[in-house]
Amino acid sequence: MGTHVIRMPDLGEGIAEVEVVAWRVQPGDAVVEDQVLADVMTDKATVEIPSPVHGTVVALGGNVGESLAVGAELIRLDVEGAGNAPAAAGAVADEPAELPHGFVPEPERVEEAVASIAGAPAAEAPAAAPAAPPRPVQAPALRLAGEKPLAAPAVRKRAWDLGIELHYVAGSGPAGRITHADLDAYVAGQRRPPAPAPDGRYAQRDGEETVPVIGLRRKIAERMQLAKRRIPHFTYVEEVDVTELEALRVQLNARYGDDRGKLTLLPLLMRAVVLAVRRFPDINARYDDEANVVTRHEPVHIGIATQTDAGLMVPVVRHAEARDPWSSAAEIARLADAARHGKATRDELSGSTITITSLGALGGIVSTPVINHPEVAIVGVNRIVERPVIRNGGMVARKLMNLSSSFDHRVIDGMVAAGFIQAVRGYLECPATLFVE
Amino acid sequence: MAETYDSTTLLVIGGGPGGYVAAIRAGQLGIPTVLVEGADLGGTCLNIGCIPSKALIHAADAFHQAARYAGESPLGIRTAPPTIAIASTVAWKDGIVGRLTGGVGALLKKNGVRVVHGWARILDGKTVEVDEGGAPLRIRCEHLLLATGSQAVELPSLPFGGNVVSSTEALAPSTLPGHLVVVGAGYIGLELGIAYRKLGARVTFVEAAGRLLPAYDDELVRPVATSLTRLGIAVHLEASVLGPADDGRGVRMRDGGGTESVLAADRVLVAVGRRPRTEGFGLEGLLLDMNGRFVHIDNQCRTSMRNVWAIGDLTGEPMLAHRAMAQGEMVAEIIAGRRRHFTPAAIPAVCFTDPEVVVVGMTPQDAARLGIDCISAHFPFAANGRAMTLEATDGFVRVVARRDNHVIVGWQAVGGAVSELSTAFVQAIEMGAQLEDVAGTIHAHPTLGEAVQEAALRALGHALHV
Amino acid sequence: MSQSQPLSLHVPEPTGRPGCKTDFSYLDIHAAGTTPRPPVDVRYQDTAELAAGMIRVLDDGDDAVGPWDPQLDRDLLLFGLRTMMKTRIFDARMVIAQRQKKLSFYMTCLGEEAIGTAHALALRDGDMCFPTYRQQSLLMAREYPLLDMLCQLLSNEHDPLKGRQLPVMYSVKAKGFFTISGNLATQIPQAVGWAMASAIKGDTKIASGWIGDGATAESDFHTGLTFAHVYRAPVILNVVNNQWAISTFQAIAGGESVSFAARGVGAGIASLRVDGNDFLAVYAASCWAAERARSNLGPTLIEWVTYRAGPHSTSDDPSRYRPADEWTYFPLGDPIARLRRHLVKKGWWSDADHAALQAELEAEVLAAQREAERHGTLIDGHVPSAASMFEDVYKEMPEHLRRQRQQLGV
Amino acid sequence: MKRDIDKHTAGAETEAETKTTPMTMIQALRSAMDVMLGRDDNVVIYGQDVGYFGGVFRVTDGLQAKYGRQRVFDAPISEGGIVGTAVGMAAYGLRPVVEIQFADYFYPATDQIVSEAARLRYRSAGDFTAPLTIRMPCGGGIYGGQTHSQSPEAFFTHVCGLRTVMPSNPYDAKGLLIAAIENDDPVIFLEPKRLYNGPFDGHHDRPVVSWARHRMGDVPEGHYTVPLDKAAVFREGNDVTVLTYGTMVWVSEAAAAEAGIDAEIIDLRTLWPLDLETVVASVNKTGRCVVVHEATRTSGFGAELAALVQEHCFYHLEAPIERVTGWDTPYPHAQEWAYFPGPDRVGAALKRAMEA
Repeated sequence: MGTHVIRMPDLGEGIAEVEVVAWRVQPGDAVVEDQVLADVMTDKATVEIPSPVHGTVVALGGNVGESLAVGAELIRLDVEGAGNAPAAAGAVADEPAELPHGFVPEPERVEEAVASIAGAPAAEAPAAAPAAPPRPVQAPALRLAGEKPLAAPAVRKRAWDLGIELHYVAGSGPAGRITHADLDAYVAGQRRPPAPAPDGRYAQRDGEETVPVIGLRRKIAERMQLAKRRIPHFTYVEEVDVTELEALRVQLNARYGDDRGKLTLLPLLMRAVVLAVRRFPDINARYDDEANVVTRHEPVHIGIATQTDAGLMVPVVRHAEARDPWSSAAEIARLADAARHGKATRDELSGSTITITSLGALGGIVSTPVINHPEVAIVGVNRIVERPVIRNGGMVARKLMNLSSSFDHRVIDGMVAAGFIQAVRGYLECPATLFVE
Repeated sequence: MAETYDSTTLLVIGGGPGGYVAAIRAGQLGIPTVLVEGADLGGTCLNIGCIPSKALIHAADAFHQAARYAGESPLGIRTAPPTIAIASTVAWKDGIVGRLTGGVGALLKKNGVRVVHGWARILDGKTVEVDEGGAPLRIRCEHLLLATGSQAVELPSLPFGGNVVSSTEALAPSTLPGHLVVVGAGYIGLELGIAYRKLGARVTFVEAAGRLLPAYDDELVRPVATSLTRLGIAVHLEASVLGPADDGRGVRMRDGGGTESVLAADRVLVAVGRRPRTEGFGLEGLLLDMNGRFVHIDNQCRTSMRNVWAIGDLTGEPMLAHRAMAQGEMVAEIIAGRRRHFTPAAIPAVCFTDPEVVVVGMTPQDAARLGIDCISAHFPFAANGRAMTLEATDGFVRVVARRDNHVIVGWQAVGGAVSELSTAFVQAIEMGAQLEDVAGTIHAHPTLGEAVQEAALRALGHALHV
Repeated sequence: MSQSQPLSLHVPEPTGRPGCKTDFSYLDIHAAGTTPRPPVDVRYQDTAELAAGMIRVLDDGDDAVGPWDPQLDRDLLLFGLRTMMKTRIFDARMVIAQRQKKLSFYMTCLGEEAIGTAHALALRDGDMCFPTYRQQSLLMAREYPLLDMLCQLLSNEHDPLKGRQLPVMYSVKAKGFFTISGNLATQIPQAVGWAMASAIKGDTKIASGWIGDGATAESDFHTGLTFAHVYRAPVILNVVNNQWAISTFQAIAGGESVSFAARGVGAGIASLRVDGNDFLAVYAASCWAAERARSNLGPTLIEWVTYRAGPHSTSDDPSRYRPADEWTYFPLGDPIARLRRHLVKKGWWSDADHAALQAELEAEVLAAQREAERHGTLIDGHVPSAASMFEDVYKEMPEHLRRQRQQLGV
Repeated sequence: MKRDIDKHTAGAETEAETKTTPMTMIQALRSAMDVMLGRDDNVVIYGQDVGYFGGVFRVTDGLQAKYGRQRVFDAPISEGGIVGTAVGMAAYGLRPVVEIQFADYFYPATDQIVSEAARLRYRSAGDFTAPLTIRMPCGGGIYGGQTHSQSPEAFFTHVCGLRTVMPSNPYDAKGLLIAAIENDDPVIFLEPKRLYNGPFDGHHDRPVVSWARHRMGDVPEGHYTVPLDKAAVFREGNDVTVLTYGTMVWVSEAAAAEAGIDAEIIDLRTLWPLDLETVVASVNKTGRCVVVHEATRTSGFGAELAALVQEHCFYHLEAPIERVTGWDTPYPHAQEWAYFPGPDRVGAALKRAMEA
């Protein structure tokens, strides 16, 4: 009796990890050559893994939904004859074995595993008898540019009828030959369409609705395009511990909430930004790239990205430097309401020197905000999440929030941007400083 | 006499294989079609080419076999020396041709194609005038398809006429010549020369190139060369014809060394190639982009002029009937609105010499020239049982496949009756088969086809029968 | 005239308008035979009176009188009459064909037939005429086949101009008939240039340029006069003053109180003013001018006074701007009728002869039309192939035109 | 960057006697007319001041004395008349070579050029033809002001039936003029007056180098032709293709040198019908294209060139097609050098083409 280890195949295109989608067998099952053992998936394609040999399943390499590195052990089988693994390390318990210390998947071993699964990175490949010497078949590289795609006349005719250019269809057949199944897959857009469910939940829909891009939507599109085309963005993400800040905020609302209005995090962040730009004046600036002039502004007019029914608008809190958090909060509320009801005036919607954008509860963990041209920086606020953190050797639950901020690399160097964000982080993590400076 | 006028959607000039197939397919697709043919439906192929030559070759073989049985046949058969009435052989051949051309006419009629018999003259890209003998008929069309085929090349120094004939006349001999000189040892010259030899004539070849069948490689030609020697056919290589002999019975020739001599001959067959028929019907008036002497086309058979198409020998090599037919069918489908392209993986070429030669796809030399790393393997018919039972052990089957993924890129074969193997060869290439596919297919025993499987096994390194 | 009267713009107005009978006294007609015939080498100044007067041979009694009488023989006069009638019958037939949509367009020369006919007879073979679109009588006089004219009018497959020109825009180098241009007066400097070329080469051929009264306002007309005078070009410049340029009365072209012929004198060119409807006068004056040119004495300007009896073209209705019956009381009458009466008076012609000739010519024109239509008409699509559209743009067809024809697909 | 003369004459039908002499463009043009007046007695030359005086630029100097007043003579100041009579002469069978003193004065002759000369063969289906040549000194750079500096080639390239030619050096000037006179189609022969005496690279502050001392000044004395419809690769290069003609050939050469860009300069010589094959081959090679002409920008001939390059070389283009032209203003006098597209503006365009 020998052991035959089937490793996670290299599915091409430099994919490092592959997720196990479904096991078709359980330990102890007897399997026959070519029988499909598992479904694995990359973001490109779902691939069935057939058994190259007859044998009985000894161990599965991981559980469903787990990602395994290419070359990692997928399945271990007991087989007649020598098998392809070194002397089995005793009865292998089914707990996930750490890779034996120093075990490096030598290239030819990977080669062998891969060689055993001839053909391109998709389904049933002709299996080779285990005894056969490794056939001189290299891993099926995707066809070279300019090389004619291999396809039978019937497939070619059907492709023409479907208006498909065969060059773009991955062929699963031998030597990359394109089969009817490949065409179906291509037509279905890479995913195998699930079997049509009897009830209506999965009924295929074919309607489409054309929406003209006009008015505010057109304006937003143009500004976004202008910003993306003209400004070489770079985004800097930093994690901020807002536990203290949140605690302070709650206390302030408890004490002054009734007469001065409730505070959200935003006014505090604005204060932090106001303070931080004093040490990094380049940030609170506008860059006219045609006249090649950067204008640093003393006043800090902060644009607040606000979602309205018509789309994204950016009302501006003018002279944030001259406002305490409550005044900022009130102004934000006023502007947001005006914007949402389309009553915000042109002045209220322009003149910002820096912008803050936040998706509130949907903050996500990281974002890459687009700078509000012609400004040079934008601070994005991600959601707050409570997570275990190591503090002085102990594990503590802390409220953590990411700041994803983009900068115009033409005028803001990485160090300056980082310095600015660290300053903001400093203020937020020590909220008292917001009121001292 | 003022012209009568007519109009149609598709007008096809030329009723040969390309033209009539295009017309039939167009008819099937409901496209109003007119086909103009100046001579006989079926064109060169049916009337003075493929079909009649194969018939003559078959008759010559039969006669040759009988003659061998009159001699020392190993089969132990003894007959009296046979005689042949060439006139009735030609009549038999004409019968076949008649049935086929009749068949084409019926197919065209069935599919609603209007056939106009007469010589077409192109007035412009959408108007053709046909002289049916009576008032000229002027037909306007939306799509003009040029399928005028090719004609035999005439040597300026040895014009056709008298006892200097082209393949057309050679296929309808009233008498057999005592000594036939064939100028040109290409596939047409060799097919007919061997046939005439088997019919009893003395045959001598004069070929300008350094060997027979210059288009094919040495390995394939060698068995043919030995066969000629065995049949007692004389061959002058690197020799050229200067003109008719002074007494008008033979030709003046200059051999490789430059010495001139006279070759007496009762009849001289000039078969030095064919050229596209581009004159005599106003084609030059369209000012089309040309490709040398051929009409330039793209991979949908479009010429440079909008809605003017060209197919078959008129458009270039290989000048083969089955290429023209495939192109004709495709053009009809494109005109019907379908998306089609003429991108075959390979087009088989068969030479009905004795032994026969088949070439499909790349030869080893082609692969080397294109820089494709290939494996190539032979399987000799000498090791094939069936070949032995057919007294045809000369020749071999050769396969050429890519070394990296074993995809077969070429098949060649020379040997008795190998022409029929062309089907297996071209299907394998068209389907993108690998050596393993052919090796893994059970071929019937005992057949010549087994050599195909064995050639594939040999390429994989484990042939069984050699 | 007191200084204080306000200024006003004088815009010439014809005396006759629809519903208001024309007073033709402005024509200043002189009695036949009263105008002296100077020698051809007369100085241009001495033609001033001729340019203001009017040379006439046929008097009101239809007799040929005065020094300008060319004393023509019967054959030539009959040929003249025949040609004028043939032109008029052809014109009438073509107007009908146009109404039947066989032609897209036509222009008659009703009432002016004598000028082209007699002038052509006075010229020699090889002399080159540079006509406008109302001198088809030149072609009739030189017996250009009706079939060729008709095929041009029908733009069919036998149209010598391959369907490229508007009907009536003939071009017949062999008959000394320069290709007609739609642009007005361009042919006048061209005629002078042709004459200069003939002079440069020591040839004996002369040129004859034609222009209507209206087109004399074009700068090309005055340029032609200058170049003709400067180089003493062997050319005859004919101004056919038929009173109307579409709806513009000849006064608007500058004919009020001064004759067009007078312009010639002003440019240093011998000039004559002649009764255009008098076959004999036209012939005589044309001979005079041709002889002067061929004697290296330089150009002559002749104003042929006549009347455009028909509309400008098949797209015009003159009753909108002039009295419909104006021709009936035009003082110079109908050129065909006057010659006919003169021939009858001389005993060379009779009413029966006239009727027979009318019938014969109508049959000839009808037969020619039938034969031409067999080669197709504009509407039945048997027009020259669009492929010929790309030829003759340059002598050799350049590559970009070959490619464009491929794109057209014809 | 020496462009040897032989390669240059490739494609030129040369019956030239071997003897060449240094000539300015003026002398070369005169020599062309002298040769043709001698060879073909149908050739006549006339125009304002071209007879006894020999032309305001001395181009026809001495021809009347040699061939008499029947062949070379002055004409009244009437461009319409000059061209109109020339059409008549051509219809007779002569080969008139007329001069319009300054290209700026061609407008009164437009009707005779466009409606008559250009259309004669077509409208008469070959019955009448107009084998005439109209010479017009054109272009600026000589403080000529509004009406002595214009480059009106775009008017003519828009008219089918006309051939439009503009030489950039004495050798081409003579060869092209002889070809134009011998050609049976009407030819508009534009002569960049700033190049009459020597090449001009746009640096107006530098002294003029006479053609006599320039490699392109050697001109064969006898009869030879440079083919119409054939562009010349004035300077081979790989980085960017410059499509230009006339004076701008020399400005482009200087601009490329100063910008240090290996530009391939195509001297079109015949503007229409255009030698598209040479243009496409070059742009496909370099993948970048700059079009340069003195004439005003909008609807200039450069627009046609850019359209053709876009149609035929789109998938080879790596940068937008640049056009360097005169501004859309009448040709100024004192601001000559602000208007004239000099080496700086051409150099800037070359750089933009390289950087996109």
